[in-house]
Amino acid sequence: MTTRIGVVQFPGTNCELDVVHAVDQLGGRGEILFHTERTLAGVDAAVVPGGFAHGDYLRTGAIARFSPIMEAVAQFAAAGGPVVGICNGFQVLCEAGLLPGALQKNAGLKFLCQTVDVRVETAVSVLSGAARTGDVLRLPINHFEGNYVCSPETLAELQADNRVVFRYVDNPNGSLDDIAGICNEGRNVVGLMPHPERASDAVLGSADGVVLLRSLLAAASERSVPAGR
Amino acid sequence: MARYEARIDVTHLPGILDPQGATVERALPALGYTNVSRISVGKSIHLVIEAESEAAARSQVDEMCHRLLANPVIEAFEISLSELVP
Amino acid sequence: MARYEARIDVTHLPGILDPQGATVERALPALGYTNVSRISVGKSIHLVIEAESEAAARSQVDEMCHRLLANPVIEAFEISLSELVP
Amino acid sequence: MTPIAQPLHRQLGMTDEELAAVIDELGREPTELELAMYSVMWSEHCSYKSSRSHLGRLPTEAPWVLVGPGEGAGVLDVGDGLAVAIRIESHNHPSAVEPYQGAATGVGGIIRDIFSMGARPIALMDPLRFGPLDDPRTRYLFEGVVSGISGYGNAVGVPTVGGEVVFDECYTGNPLVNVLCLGVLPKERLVLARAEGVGNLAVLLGSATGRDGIGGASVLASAGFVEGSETKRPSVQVGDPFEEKRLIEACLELLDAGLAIGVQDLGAAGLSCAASETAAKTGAGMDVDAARVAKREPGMNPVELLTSESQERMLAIVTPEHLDEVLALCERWEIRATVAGRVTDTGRFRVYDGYFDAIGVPGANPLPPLGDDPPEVSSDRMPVADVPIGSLGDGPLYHRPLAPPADLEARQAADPGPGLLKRFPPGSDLSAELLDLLGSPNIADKSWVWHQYDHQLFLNTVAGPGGDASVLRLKETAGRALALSVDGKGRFCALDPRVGTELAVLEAARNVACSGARPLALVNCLNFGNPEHPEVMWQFSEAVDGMGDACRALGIPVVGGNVSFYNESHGVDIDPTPVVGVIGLIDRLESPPPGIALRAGDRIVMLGTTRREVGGSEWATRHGWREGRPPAADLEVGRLLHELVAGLVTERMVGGLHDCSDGGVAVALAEMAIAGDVGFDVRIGDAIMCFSESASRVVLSVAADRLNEVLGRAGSGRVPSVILGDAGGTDLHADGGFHVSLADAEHAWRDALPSIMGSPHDVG
Ligand SMILES: Nc1ncnc2c1ncn2[C@@H]1O[C@H](COP(=O)(O)OP(=O)(O)O)[C@@H](O)[C@H]1O
Ligand SMILES: [Mg+2]
Repeated sequence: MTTRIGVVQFPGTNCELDVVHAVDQLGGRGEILFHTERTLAGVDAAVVPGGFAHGDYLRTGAIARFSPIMEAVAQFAAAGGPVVGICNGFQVLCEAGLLPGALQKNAGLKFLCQTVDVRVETAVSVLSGAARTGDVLRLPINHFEGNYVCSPETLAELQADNRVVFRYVDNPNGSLDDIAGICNEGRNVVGLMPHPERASDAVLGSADGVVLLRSLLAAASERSVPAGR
Repeated sequence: MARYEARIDVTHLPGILDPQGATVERALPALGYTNVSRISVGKSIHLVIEAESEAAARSQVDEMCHRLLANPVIEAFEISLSELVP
Repeated sequence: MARYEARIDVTHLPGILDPQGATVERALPALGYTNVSRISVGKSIHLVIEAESEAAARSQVDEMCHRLLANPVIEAFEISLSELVP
Repeated sequence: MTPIAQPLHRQLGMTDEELAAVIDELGREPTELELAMYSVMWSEHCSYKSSRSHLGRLPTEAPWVLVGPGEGAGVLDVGDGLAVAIRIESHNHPSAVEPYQGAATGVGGIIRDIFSMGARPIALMDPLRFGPLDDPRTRYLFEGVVSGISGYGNAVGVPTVGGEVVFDECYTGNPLVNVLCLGVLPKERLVLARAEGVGNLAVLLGSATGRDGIGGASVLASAGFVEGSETKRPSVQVGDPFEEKRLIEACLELLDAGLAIGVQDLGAAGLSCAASETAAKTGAGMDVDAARVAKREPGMNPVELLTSESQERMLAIVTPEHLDEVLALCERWEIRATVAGRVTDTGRFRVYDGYFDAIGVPGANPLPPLGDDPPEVSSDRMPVADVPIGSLGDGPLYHRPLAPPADLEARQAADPGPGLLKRFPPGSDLSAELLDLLGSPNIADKSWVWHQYDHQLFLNTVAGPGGDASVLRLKETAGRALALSVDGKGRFCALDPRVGTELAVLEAARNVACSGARPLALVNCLNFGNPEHPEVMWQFSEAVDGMGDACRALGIPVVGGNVSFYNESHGVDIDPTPVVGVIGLIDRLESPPPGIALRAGDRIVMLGTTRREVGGSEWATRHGWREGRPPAADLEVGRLLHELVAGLVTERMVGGLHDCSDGGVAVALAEMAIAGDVGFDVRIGDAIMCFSESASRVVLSVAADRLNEVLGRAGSGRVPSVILGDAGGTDLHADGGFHVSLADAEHAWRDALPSIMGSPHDVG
């Protein structure tokens, strides 16, 4: 029984087919969920992929988070379902309040498309369960707004609860505390700026994203939250 | 029903760094401006709203800012209203 | 030397497309706001400038807008100044 | 002081003769709208009136060519039921007025050409030309153009996988922004924009129509260009990549579902061009109702609505039965869709204002914008324009006079070789020369540019920017892949446009061969000066012949092109700058091509012959020499080299390879060393031999145990080869030439652009 990964598509989203392709390659089944849908059609996990939902106008994710599908995603997340936001998807999850903080313009005020080293800071999350803490992965980033910010209180919480899932080895965008990805308290909602699906095949230069996608597929097939720390 | 023009000035919350402002500030001396400081770059949103009263208009715009037009996590906003006389 | 706080409201020149404004406007009805129109999204820049006089401050800010802060080809800007009393 | 008012046709850039031809065509004085339409459709930009008589000399055919020049894009059969569409276009003048939006709308325009053929756009490339970067205005233009391509291309969701940047004083007042787009489609979905079937509807899709670029094509592309001139500013168009992204999805779905007979993009001359062209191709007729066009601003009249160049608009030809489905599909994608035209059998293009609703044409009719008063609707309206449908499309044809520049022979005779040799006699230390070349913006690392571009979307990019050709796998096929390279050789063309163009074709084809591909086709963007100058038309004619000869010799058909004239500022023409894009096919891609990296322990071999050719070279130019002859372009030698190299790569006989171009073999070696993070020890010869830009050379990194096999293959392939030395250590050492550390070389090459562009820039 193949694991079904729902991939949300807003107008302006552009990485949805890449995520579907990468998931399918790993034996799962990617399914597009259009933003006007009100249910997740029974998928085992939801991915909010990269792109420019609603053109990133006003603020990244600002308009997308009001789409009907996002209510379904929020309920799914509240019930412990695995939810991952990649790049623009991370921005949407922050705007939707499923993850704390926000992402603003890169410190260099330039769009950045390059492959960077990302350290796995905890293996306890739906996107890092199959990885080892301390692993350094070569992952592509592709964003203008990847500069994570949050209040000092929020940062303290994230650090105390070990909810910073990924850090840049060499901070490319000014992100607070080198943060590349975080998770919620339940550790079933993860957002990150790097693109695991773009590192899912050696012929593209790196396959380091595979371990993350496998983690998601595993978490999805259990449809349960990893316990403890 | 009256029509009001609203100007919303969206700025960064104190303590939240402002990459655009910082970059402009860095650039100015090279252009010969050494007497300028505390630059911040935010958004300015203009819109026209129909409402019973200025108070009604203001409270709706305020709600729109909280929900959509600004992000309270990183941004502050200031609303100024003026009635449009047809 | 006096110090002035400047607010620069950067908007689109009339007739120049404003995709952000148009997109926000399209999104509002879904959020239950049907009484809002003519939305435009521009930039708002705040800065502090030292100058001999308000006139001097204004003319420098105006020059800065032309050179750096705004794009006169597609943007209009409006400057408001207020003296900072220490 | 204000100039005396010109007659309308001249204000619109039309000559008295052209007006006479219009009157002759119509048998009466044209209406204002008709005059506006003819002026744009007959402009150089739309009608190719100066170039058409030459372009016929290009070879355009091959068994795998499905669509050649003349349509929205060229289309090629790449096997496994898949086809690719490819096209390149210039957006030079708009980018000089407003770099960000000029470049952004250039990207948007070329993408529409591709998906109007039914192809999904999957890649962009951006050959760019600017003046020297020490000028603040140039830095502003460079930064703005790159941001515009990044801002639009990334957001619309089409990766930019490669390009070119050249800095030369001749482009200071007139930068060049060319953009190439590639799309893929199932062979059977290939559609050509055709308005067939009387009663079928022309549905206008996308943005509301504003006053953008009214007459923009004629104003910006066909009139001599004066930097920063106020009068052009109202013509600046703003791009909306989000609208375009939704248009791509909606149009491809329309075609997939068989709901549209064809889709046509609105470009120069806007609705009048799109609507008349689609119908002219079938000899049918077309009625358009201006009142049905969604307006962005109050008070727009039919002239503005029919000639506006507002971006992100398409025209779909649909049958009345399908209309409701079409409107529903567009609503799903939040795309505005209104029936603005109707196919007739009149053979005429007629424009009305407030007619369709009266005669009962179905479809949505958008509300007029605030403060507008819609025209009175009536069935006995007279058309505001009524012209033979073909006449807009077939503009005048000019055979402009040709003459080589008076100083050409003198310039060619002045070979910089002897002078440079005097300065750098054999045995002089060339280390500083090498570092200077590596730091030259023309040669230095371009990652400052392409790190701003999404070059990975769609998971196709096997080799992105940074090497010779870019390589894209075709996931839909059994392991096939495409190789792409864009190249232009303006400096060589200035000295000999025919040879310079041959060298550009050779280099693009050579880059493609370095990835193991065989060339399929070529597209070109011909950037030239003022065609009313006989020297420019001579350069143009020579360039066309050079391209034709090179393409015939290499067996590459030309499947599309674009001509950009009037690239001049203050009366001075740019150097002739034909830019070519060559696309090649790799039948079976098991693993990524070797790339340009040198491998420690390998032997270094050069294929081809180095001659003492420094005329027009980067090295000579840096020393102030712009004279001499370009390197010889032996097309047969090139063909043999490309076949050999492609074979060596597909059979995985080399560890790394790089073509020799700007800066000669010394720079090629340095780039390979930096990429491989290893030094080398070689023997090249004197300064001339190090920096000569002789054509048709490739440097190979070969494992010692493969050396004899490779040399043997070269011999039997009738390609000269020479062993230059060995890869290893941490120094770049050429016997009796240069000796620099890998670190210094890398620093010079990597930091050049970032250190110049580091901080944001002044409009100047
Ligand atoms: N404007 C640009 N956009 C994207 N990539 C670029 C651009 N300019 C240069 N590049 C990339 O940098 C690399 C070097 O460019 P170039 O020196 O022109 O290569 P070559 O000499 O092999 O033609 C190429 O891979 C090219 O794709
Ligand atoms: Mg080149």
